[in-house]
Amino acid sequence: MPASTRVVVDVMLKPEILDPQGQAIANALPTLGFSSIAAVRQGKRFEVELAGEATEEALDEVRRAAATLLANPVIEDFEVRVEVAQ
Amino acid sequence: MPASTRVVVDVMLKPEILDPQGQAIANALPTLGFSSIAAVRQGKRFEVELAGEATEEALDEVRRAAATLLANPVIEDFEVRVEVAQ
Amino acid sequence: MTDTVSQAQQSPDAEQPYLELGLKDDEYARIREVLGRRPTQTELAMYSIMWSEHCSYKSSKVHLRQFGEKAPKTDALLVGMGENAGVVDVGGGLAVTFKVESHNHPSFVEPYQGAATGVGGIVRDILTMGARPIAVMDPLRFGAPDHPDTARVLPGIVAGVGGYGNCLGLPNIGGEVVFDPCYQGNPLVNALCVGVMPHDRIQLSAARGVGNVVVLLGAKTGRDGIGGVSVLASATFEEGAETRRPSVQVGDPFAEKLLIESCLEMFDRKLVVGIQDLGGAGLTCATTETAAAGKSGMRVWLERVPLREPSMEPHEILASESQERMLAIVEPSKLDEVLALAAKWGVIATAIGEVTEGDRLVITWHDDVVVDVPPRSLSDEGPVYNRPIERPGDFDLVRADRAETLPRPKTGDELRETLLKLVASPNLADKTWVTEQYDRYVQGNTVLAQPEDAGVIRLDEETGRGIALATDGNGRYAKLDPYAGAQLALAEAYRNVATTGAAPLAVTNCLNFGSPEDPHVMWQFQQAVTGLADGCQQLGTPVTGGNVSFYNQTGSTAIHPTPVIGVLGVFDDVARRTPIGFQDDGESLILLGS
Amino acid sequence: MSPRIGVITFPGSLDDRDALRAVKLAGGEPVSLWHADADLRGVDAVILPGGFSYGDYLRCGAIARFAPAMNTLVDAAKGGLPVLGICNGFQVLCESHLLPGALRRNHHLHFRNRDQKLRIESTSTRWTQDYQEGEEILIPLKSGEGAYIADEKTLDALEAEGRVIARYVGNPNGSLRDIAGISNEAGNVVGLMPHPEHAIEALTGPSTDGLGFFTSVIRALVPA
Ligand SMILES: Nc1ncnc2c1ncn2[C@@H]1O[C@H](COP(=O)(O)OP(=O)(O)O)[C@@H](O)[C@H]1O
Repeated sequence: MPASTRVVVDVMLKPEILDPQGQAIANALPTLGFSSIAAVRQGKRFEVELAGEATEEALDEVRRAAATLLANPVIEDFEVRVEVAQ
Repeated sequence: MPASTRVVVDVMLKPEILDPQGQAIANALPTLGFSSIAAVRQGKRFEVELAGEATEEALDEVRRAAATLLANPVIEDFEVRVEVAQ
Repeated sequence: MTDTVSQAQQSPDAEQPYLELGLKDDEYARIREVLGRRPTQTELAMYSIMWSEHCSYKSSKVHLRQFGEKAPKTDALLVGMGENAGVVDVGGGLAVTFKVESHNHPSFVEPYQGAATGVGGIVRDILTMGARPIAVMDPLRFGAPDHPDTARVLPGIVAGVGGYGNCLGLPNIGGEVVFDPCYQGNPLVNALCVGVMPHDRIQLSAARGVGNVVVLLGAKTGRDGIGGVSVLASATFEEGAETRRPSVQVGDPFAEKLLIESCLEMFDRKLVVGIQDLGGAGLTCATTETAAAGKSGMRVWLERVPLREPSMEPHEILASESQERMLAIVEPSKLDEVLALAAKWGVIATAIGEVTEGDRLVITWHDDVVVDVPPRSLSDEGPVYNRPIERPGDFDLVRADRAETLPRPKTGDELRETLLKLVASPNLADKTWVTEQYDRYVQGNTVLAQPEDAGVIRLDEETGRGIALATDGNGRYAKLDPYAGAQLALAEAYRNVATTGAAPLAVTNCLNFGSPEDPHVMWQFQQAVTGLADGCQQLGTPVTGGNVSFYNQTGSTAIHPTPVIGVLGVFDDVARRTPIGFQDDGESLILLGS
Repeated sequence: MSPRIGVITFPGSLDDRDALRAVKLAGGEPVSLWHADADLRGVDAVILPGGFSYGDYLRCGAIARFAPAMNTLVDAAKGGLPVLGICNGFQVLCESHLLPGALRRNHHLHFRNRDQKLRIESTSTRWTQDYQEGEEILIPLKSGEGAYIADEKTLDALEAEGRVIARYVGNPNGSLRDIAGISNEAGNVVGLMPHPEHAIEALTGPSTDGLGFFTSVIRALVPA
């Protein structure tokens, strides 16, 4: 049923931008005994619930919201995905 | 090639927990002209790069890191996924 | 299905989980007597909350009376103990209200949110009186600095205090950071807020005026922090218990900021008859207390309460501790203006009830009556205990180890070593790591803040009228002698205020103790309260409000008795303030006292 | 007549009253503006104050930039209206693309409030002309997301065009090239992370060094 469709927007810092949060985590890992992790980057995940069905127009609107509001294109990249509820 | 395997940890507030961030966004959307979005929840996305291959042990370690460091189990749920680079 | 009053009448013998809700046999019997029937599930939840130690002060009440009985004569007191916070006249047509409260247990469970919502709660207490909150302080106690629990809770608590206060725009003008192993499993997070208002803006909580509308302002209601009450869910509903579990309260300082601005505008325009914040006991406390204070009845349509989770049951709605909410009593002719004003600030406002004739609080859920109680029975006529008191058996032993018997440094080298040890000790070390995380400048009236011993805030830009505030407490002194320990804390805060140049005027306190069911703890409590009341009487400064936090212990081991005392002083002109640092070369040092 | 200087209050603005006070002390006429009102009431300059607009939960300034008042302001700023964004206001200016770059979480991840020394690098903007080039001033810094970032090209351009208006002396937050404030090309729009409006009275601030920003714009608006 399309009504339960959830749209996910992932926002990550552009690779060339320093990520102090990810770095702080990566630095803490070895002292906590986690040795198989080489690097961590921290971004945001938005779960967007549509008012109606996941039509192309609705998704377009999410993309516009992502580009203007949820992400700052100066420093961040984003990705919009439709996730069908299990 | 397994070396480029990326593990993603999605962290979201538990559904019953107040999400002031998502709410602030959702409240702003209608005045910005985005009407097809009913609700938004904001969480975190971590992109974890493994030092070696994505063995079961390595993933277990990521899960443990997620439970202790990346997520706050008192208020957050997390999900660990392996993402194969395109 | 929802338990209604008529069901309660039809099934008088239905079993009820009152013990699990923390009510004793005789307390339950009294509820049945008051109602003339068994309580409904929702009523039971309400009594269990309102008759809890936290809300009813049932163990402390008999002792706290001393603050009133021994209160020194003063013309400054405009609103005394009993309202949400006392109000004092500071001259120039201005009134000040201040109070300190604890949020210890929530901060151990979830340090950031626990501390943040602690700040949020005390700020609403101050707002409720009609005041604009103008500053906060945060007396904190942690376990040993090198203990893993301290590493877990300290950064979160400091970030939470800062996160909430900074986002609200309240300067942090002081506090304490004390380490002692006795707080390892039970850190103390006390938060103080102070606010100012013109005399004619003082608000009271009474719901008066039959036909007046009861308006709920602020956040939607969710399953936040309905701790003990979740027993009801699990006792009544086998399935789905998972989704009904209570959750940690998450603070939304932005919502609170909007609530503050909208309420202040309502006060200025004289739109509300009465107002009450929603604190620990949520709607239960707000509806019963406002009705009881107004000596009136109240009718509430509970299904009108905006919910975050639509599946919530009546008892959950009434017990919810969702933050950032207020209850206002409004004349019908002013309702539209109130709703419009709330909308301007983006605050949800909903008429959920009205003030009625008589003295019953009647709450319906859709078409069913789920609550029909005399409000006073919940708010004012709860149980009162005179708990057993016993001086701890090891008291003399503890005191045998006197300061005079400790080895003293004798040589220059030993003196040097002692000094270095002192300077490096966490309790005396620099607190910049903490205080840098707090905004001390916002509002532009901070005259003194860290590293001073008291914070000073200007109230009036024209005249320079202002106030000074200090909080102090020393659990080790209080353990050695709770009576003198409380007085020492009072004296220190009093001196810290006086040395800035302000005239001390009023006292608030947060009494952090172990379990009141332990006679030794109860003795410490009684001693500390007596010491504080006697001290205030001698100094001529009344206690205007405060908070008791019991059950601060790990297993059966209580924390040191920790009365934290806040003193408020007044300046005619803050330009006269004296900072602690030397101001110029060649100044003389004079020791006062012996 | 003294110039009328507006301060826009957004939901969650905190230092708006302080900015109004600073305008008054500097000799201007303070005018309160409301975010939902597209009318700027004919003011001669605008200050975007500090605070946490909309809680700043998403990104600082991200939601505020869509306010009706901002729509008007963006056009007016492009037309030369002097605009100063302080702290959150700086973030709003970046989000509105009136200034390049962005402000990121402090590198140490903590909110930091300290009396911060700055060096004034450019006195050719509407908001800095009352300072001396190279002058060091002490004003409060208080922010959690105060680290200025931009790509190398942008940073080089800012430096080449003299648009870095102030630098930190002792970098408190990981700002690239110690940048504390920048201006647009025309010099009418300035963003500054620390708070000059909290250094205008000896009684309440670490100095009165902040007054210069406000007297500068007033002098720019009232030619001698
Ligand atoms: N938790 C805190 N919050 C705000 N200010 C604090 C806190 N802890 C300490 N301070 C401030 O830091 C300064 C130094 O504290 P402290 O070393 O405890 O001083 P003292 O020993 O003189 O009481 C004081 O101004 C105090 O108010």
